[in-house]
Amino acid sequence: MAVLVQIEDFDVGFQLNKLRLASPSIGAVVSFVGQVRDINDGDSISKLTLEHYPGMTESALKAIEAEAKLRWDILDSLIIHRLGSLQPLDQIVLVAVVSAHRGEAFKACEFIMDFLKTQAPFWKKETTAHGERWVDAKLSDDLAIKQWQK
Amino acid sequence: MAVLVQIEDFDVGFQLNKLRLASPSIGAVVSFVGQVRDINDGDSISKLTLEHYPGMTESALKAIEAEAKLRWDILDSLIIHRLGSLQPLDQIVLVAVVSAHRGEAFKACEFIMDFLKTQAPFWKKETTAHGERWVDAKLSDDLAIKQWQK
Amino acid sequence: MKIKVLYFARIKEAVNYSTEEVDLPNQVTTITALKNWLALRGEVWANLFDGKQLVRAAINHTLVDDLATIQANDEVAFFPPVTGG
Amino acid sequence: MKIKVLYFARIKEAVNYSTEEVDLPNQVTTITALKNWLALRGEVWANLFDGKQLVRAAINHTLVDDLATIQANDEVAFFPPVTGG
Repeated sequence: MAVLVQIEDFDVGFQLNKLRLASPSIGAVVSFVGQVRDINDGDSISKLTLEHYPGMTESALKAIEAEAKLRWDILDSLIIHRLGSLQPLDQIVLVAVVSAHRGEAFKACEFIMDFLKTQAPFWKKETTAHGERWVDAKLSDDLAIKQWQK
Repeated sequence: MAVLVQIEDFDVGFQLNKLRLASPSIGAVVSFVGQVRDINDGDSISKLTLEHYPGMTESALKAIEAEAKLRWDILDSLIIHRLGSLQPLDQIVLVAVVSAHRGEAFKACEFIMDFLKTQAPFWKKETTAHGERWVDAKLSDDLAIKQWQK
Repeated sequence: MKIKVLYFARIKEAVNYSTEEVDLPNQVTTITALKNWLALRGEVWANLFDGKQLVRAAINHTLVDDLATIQANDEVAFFPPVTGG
Repeated sequence: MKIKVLYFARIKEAVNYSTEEVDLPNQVTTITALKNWLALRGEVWANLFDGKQLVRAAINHTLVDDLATIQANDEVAFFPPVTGG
């Protein structure tokens, strides 16, 4: 269970290998990588700037990981989220979960991403040909949360 | 949409980067890595040997990928499955799916794994302290398929 | 009582503050009361808290709803719905 | 008609064949009929196809059920439930 919030890029292969090689009781590694897309709402994006709430970000992400571990039989998890200035094709976020069997890791990884999207205090500002604009929250992200209600 | 059935190990980081960097319209990369566990059914496993049905394996995996692409709005997918002699902590399988948005990639990746487990002609033989034994199919894998019935 | 108030993203840009220390009157003890009190500062502040846009609040790094109680030395934050990931 | 029959995993070990060419009598045109015909070969074969263990079948690389029809030159395979991944 680890959380990293950083400006630097991350090496997905290295991180996934480190997680899975930690124990031979791990049978499943499920991961999500988010990438900056070149078009949003019909406009070309030249830059994406990520702001966050230092302190709250880390505690929100740790709380999401802890909730995932309560709900599913997972062995470890990792969240890396980047800050600052990014471009299309840059990696934004990695969520990885390891477990004995695949079903638990799939659910926990998607759960963490869905909650990260709606609970972790990050905000994106896009630079387009028309200038800068803050990205609006998506209704689809609020709806994604509903599938996890107990 | 690619399928590789091979004895050699694979580099997850390289494969995931290749998939996501192919297009800036990709926003989500979901992957599953299966690892050989050290214990199965209460016995220590020293070796796992994978047999398959050449020809049918490839066509079964391609059919599963094609079905995933019909059902969800995904941009590409990759399946790598190893053959031959493996040990605990070795990678067995990689399934990776890329899409614009995360929900589609999560579903398609889990779908591909669930169908691979029940449809692709691979068989595992374990070596334990008591000798060799074929691994039995799991009821839980048959049940996992049911969630995808239309 | 004294508290710290933080603003983020488009709200930070609207009010042109990122952090401030404020000394609240006695009757301001909830997020709703704090919003109403800040709205008295002028048009920008009144528009921000008029209910037409979603303004999320956190107390001491925890998301809260408008009825949450504020205590002395709390760190209160206002921000738009989050858009990470 | 002539067909090719393949065996895999524990079934291959049980019958001690991996591949064979067989010439089927006229009435053997389905997977069920083929199983019954092969079962006449002796105890090992009879036990394999007595219905107490799951034996999957494929024709030309496609999983089929026992009612599937076999045609000349088909590649038929028998194997236990799969355990990859």
